[in-house]
Amino acid sequence: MSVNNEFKPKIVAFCCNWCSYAGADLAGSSRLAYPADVKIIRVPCSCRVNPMFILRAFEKGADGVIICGCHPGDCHYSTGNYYARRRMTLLFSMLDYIGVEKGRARVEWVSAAEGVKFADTMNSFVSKIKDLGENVRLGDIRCKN
Amino acid sequence: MQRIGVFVCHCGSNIAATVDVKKVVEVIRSEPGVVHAEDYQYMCSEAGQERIAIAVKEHKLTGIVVCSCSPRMHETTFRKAAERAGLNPYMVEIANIREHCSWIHKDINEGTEKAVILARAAVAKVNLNTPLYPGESRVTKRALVIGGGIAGIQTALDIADAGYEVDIVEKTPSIGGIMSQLDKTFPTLDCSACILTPKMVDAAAHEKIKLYTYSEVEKVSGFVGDFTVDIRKKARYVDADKCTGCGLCQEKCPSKKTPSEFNRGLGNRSAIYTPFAQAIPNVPVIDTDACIKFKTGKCGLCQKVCAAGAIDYTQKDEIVTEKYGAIVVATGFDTIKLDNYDEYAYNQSKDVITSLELERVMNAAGPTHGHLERLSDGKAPKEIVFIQCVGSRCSDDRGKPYCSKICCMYTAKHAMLIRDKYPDVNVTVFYIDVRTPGKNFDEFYRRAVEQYGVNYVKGQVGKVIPQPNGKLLVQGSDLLDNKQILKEADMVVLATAIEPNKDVRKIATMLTASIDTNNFLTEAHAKLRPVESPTAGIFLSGVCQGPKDIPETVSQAGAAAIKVVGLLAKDKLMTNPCTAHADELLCNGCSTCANVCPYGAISYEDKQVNDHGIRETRRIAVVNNALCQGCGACTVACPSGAMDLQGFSNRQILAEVDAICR
Amino acid sequence: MQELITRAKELLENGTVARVLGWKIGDLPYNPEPAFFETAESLDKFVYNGFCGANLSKYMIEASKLEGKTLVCLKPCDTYSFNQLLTEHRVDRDKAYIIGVGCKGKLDVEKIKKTGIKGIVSISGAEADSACDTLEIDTLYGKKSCAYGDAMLERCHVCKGKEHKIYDELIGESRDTADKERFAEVEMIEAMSPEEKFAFFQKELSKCIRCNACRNVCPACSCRKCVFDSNKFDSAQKANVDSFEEKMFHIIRAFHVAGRCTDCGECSRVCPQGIPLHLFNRKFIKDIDELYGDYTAGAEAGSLAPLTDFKMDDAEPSIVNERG
Amino acid sequence: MLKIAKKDLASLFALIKESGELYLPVKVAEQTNFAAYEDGAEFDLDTLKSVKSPKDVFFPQSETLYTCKNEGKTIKITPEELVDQPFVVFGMKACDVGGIEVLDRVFLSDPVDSFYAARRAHGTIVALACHEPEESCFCKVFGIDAAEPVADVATWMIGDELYWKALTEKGEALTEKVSSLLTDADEQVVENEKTAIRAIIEKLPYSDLSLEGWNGDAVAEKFDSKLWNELYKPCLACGTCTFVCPTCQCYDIKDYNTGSSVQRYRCWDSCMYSDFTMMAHGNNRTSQMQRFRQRFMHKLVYFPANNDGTYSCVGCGRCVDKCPASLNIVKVIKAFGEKGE
Repeated sequence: MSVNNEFKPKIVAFCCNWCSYAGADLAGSSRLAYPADVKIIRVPCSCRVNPMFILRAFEKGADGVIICGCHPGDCHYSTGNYYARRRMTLLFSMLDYIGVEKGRARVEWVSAAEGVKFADTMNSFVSKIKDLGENVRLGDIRCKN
Repeated sequence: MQRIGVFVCHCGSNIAATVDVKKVVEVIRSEPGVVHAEDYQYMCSEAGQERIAIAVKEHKLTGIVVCSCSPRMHETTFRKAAERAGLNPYMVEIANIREHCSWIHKDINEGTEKAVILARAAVAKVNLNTPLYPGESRVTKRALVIGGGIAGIQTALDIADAGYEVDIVEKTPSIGGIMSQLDKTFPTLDCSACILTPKMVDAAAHEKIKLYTYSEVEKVSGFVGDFTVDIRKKARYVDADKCTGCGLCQEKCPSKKTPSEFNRGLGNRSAIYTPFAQAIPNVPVIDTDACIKFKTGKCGLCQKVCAAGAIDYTQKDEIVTEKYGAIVVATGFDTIKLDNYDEYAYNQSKDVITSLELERVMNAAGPTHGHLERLSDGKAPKEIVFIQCVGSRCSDDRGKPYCSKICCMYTAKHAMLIRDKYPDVNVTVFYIDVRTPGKNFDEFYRRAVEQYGVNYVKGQVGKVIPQPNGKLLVQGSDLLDNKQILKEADMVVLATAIEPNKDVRKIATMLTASIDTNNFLTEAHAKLRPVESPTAGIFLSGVCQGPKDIPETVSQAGAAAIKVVGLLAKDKLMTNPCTAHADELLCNGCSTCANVCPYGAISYEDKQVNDHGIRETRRIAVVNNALCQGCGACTVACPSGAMDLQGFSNRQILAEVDAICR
Repeated sequence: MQELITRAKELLENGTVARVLGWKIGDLPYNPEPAFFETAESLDKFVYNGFCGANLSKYMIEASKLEGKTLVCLKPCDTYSFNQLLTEHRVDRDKAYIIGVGCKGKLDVEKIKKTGIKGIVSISGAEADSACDTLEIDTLYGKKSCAYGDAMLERCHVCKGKEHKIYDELIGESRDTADKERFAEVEMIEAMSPEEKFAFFQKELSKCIRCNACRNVCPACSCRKCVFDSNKFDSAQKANVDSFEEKMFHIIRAFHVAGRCTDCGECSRVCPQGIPLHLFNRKFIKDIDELYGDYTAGAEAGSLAPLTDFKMDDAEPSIVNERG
Repeated sequence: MLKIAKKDLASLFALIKESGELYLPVKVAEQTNFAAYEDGAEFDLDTLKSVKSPKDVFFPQSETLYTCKNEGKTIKITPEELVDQPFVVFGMKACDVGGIEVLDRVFLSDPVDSFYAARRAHGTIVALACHEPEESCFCKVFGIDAAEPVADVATWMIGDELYWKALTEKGEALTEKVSSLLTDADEQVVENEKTAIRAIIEKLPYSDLSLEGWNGDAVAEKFDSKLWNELYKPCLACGTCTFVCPTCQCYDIKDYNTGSSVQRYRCWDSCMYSDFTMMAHGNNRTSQMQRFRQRFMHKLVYFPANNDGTYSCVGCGRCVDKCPASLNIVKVIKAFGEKGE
């Protein structure tokens, strides 16, 4: 595979403002590289992430969606990530059930101190999505051109 | 349509080295809504901020995107700059092209491409931004403390000393709580009453503190800064203003067969009583269940003997309504019931007692006047067995899953005191672990073992069997020597697990404060906000939040007080404008959002709506902006999309998603 | 049925209720319609038989706004829906007089037709009082018959039980109809490869015409305005332009009713294209039971739905990748 | 009269497909609907009624009208191309053909809908007589003869053979193309079949349905009738009836943002929906009763008033079969008949 044809996945990362977004900032200030395919959207809490947002990202051509929040027990709002965890577990289970490849969407808990974990997580997620290849099962064909 | 200005920061070479800022400016110009774009060395500098101000004027900007470092760094800076230029500060969005881009990507093409996309997402969001305004709410400069134990007393004293009015509501006839029942305190062995009583007196005498004893919180409404609380003052049948506290009524009262709550049922009290000698206020109450006058209409002896004429059988419960700015929960704890632990023979033998009962036995004012004796026959025990973790650290549902935290230390205290006073008494302690993480704690425990020769056995007791000769056969195991132990004891003391006061669930519901599965009140953040409830304006003091000993309780009480003082010191509360709000035409009134709100910020109102010509009354969610912290949990719980979050609205986030996936 | 009519007349006449919500006899042997009866005479057209599959609980949302009580006939499974609506403050208990009606399994004319029976003129054996195991069917093309069980709706084969969870009084006999494993179909799909799963749902959903019958009949979909009809998420959809839209609609719909769906099966009953829509909802029910403990929406009014609750040690979302 | 053995139909379809798209009833996941025929697809001529009417061959459920694209600060608009290749629809029933005639009145009258017109111009309809009509059918009420469909080609499935008769020039041309597969047939067999079909139709429960009183003149009486207040009540406000209906023609126009462009498309709409004909000020019909009334007033009163007495219903009975609440146009007509309104 030549460099030019290399699959450049589109990846949306929803990061909670208090932990993961700060973790991403720390990854940046520590100069810990991860692929530019990852684009971060700041949300107040992982519990703000609506399944509609995730499906919308896939609809519009995202190849992978990752939601990052505070570790369970550490939520800035005390309980938000617990709700997020249930919601995302069910949503991912449904995606699996209708035949979407396992691993296209992921949840990771990254604290503000875990710059290394943030970069590692993004590296591993991007590599997973590259293995899975382009998202063809959950996109809207009209957005492909 | 917005008129958006985009400002791309070089951050010296921090950004410019791996992002072609000129290219970003050029590309972003053709985005919908963008009317101006420029780059500058340091946007956050005074000169940079000035450029924003100039552009706002020149290009009549309605929205601003700054492509720079993390919003966690300078969002406030740029919001203030926008505000100075006449824009609403919430019309600013930051594209984080430093931490999330230039610093992690080496290739300038890659970096530039990503910076453009991040900028585009920010522009897409600003296109949907609306001006937001923080709300204001007033603060009633008065605090309520629920619970008059050491936690509540200390909190109240600290608040009062800071100059604020504070009321204590205590449901029993006297303040003092469990600490007043203790004999000595670890690890210094000073007398509990000696250190507590002065504090009780201070509280009663403090001009800023008002005591509502024999009273309960009946109803709470309102929110942080502005709570309205109904307090039920239960009828004492004794006029507190007239009563001199002489105690004659108690002496003369013919009904003296009621188990004393203060002595844990180990002794009796009269129908008209003060719980203990140092009770504050020193005003008795009549227990109508025990009082002959109330039961039969005859007697009235207390009234006859009261020279002050303070006895009033016609007194009624009274409801007092007060306003508060902050509420502190200090409802404390109790020991668990031992009905699930038949193996320890607690209900079969009077000589099996709880540690708290032992406190009363050891106390000079207690049922045995401080003499260590068997409650069955009054004989002096020679062999005492302590059993640890009775109902604590329990893996099934008979007991509690948590460690009660204080038992190891008070057992060491009991063992030491007994060995000190009665050197001929053997003391054996069965334990799972001995936990002594506190200042001078481990030293204390080692003294018990080394200096006082207390026999610690690592292992659990399977059964306590009362013997025909009055002794108690203790069957235990010694895990270290791996052997079964059979011991004949004269007394067995159970380190019974503690649990939150049973009223806490009712109180938490009134306060919309959350509680965990063990009925402990939940703190706003386990590490960073341990004395605050997630519900704004509600603070936690003492064991209602989790097991703790006296020094810990007192320090937490002080911490809660300073949080209250910090709140009461403000004249007005500015509320975060990034809060949730419900579209009343879409709301189903289903309560799903309220179920996930950690702050109790959502209530329901029956509102008259006009839905495109259909006029009807509907149950609609209303968000209290003073309470909402803007997490957004409700927005996802809401199926119809009625609930949305200002500043992070559904459409704004979707616009960012669309811009990124383009 | 006569007992039911007599009682309804009595309650109407003594003023206990202002109207009766039940079923009106159809103009074909199998199409009774949900109907409100306000007079004793109108009850002559009341019918309750095997074809009265419609779950009337959702009609109580509007009926709760009316003056006076509405007598509503609820089958055992309908009572779960009513409880759920009660939990969500969408119906008013004080406005309902619930007669729990017996159920011997409800019939699906589509299933009868699938056996090749056409031109149906009359059907016997579907009466509420009948204990027949076979339906005798007169058609334009001769006499036919069909086993009762073969004509039953899918949901009745996996019935949650014939106990009414909320009622004021009970009338009529029930018959146990559960003879299939409730989660068998879901398990069958779970066992498929991703490609097979994808193909299965692609094929089923390709039939979807976005008529919204599944949504509009669903007692859990009681939103005043659905997100798919509003611009709140830029999500208004009417068409099936791309296969993604059906997936989006059905996934989100299932998600929105997750933990609230009582598995009443109305969605599958009404789908004009015969899409087994219950497979979405039942998957969530199975997941919730497995991950968060058994929960039956509507079994008890006022219970906390699993998605508005949590435990500290809940499974992580990655469990999805670890399972099968 | 020509014919072809049933077993040779696959060859017939293959041959037709050589010169253009072929739409016919195809069974997917146990449901039969009209779809473009592809090799290996399971065509189904035995099921009397497709779930959806075949109107979407001419009037698709959704179709793009044009695409807008940003080019710098200007917008480029590219209209969607019209159908310009011939195609064949096989297996439409007499009622379905009647439905197309209703749509013609709407889309081919001024202003002509160019998308629809292009499809009509290029489509050849091969209709199939209804071998065994069913109890929900009432086409007879609208003067349609299920035994003898009127289209470009009429066909009858009798035993193991399909009888074929071209009725129009388009039909002749198609017949010419597939003549190699057709053989001469006995007209009498078809006549017997027609007689048999008509005999069944006489016995159908709805065949005596009376349309008396339903005409374009009765607007006010019908509109104001109190019956509507009762009739609509079970209605769930779903769009099933409209989406399976061969004559419903309402559509909505919407935009879809693909990220790189905006596609303006139209898609079927349903007058049963609360946001149907939503306008800036809100909605002109605010209650489900009004929406329900609109649907039937349109089909039975307004449409005939504007179209020489032609009803916008062809009696296919799909709504009878599919309404989740067992409501349908027949119950509406009967209710008015019973009350004499």
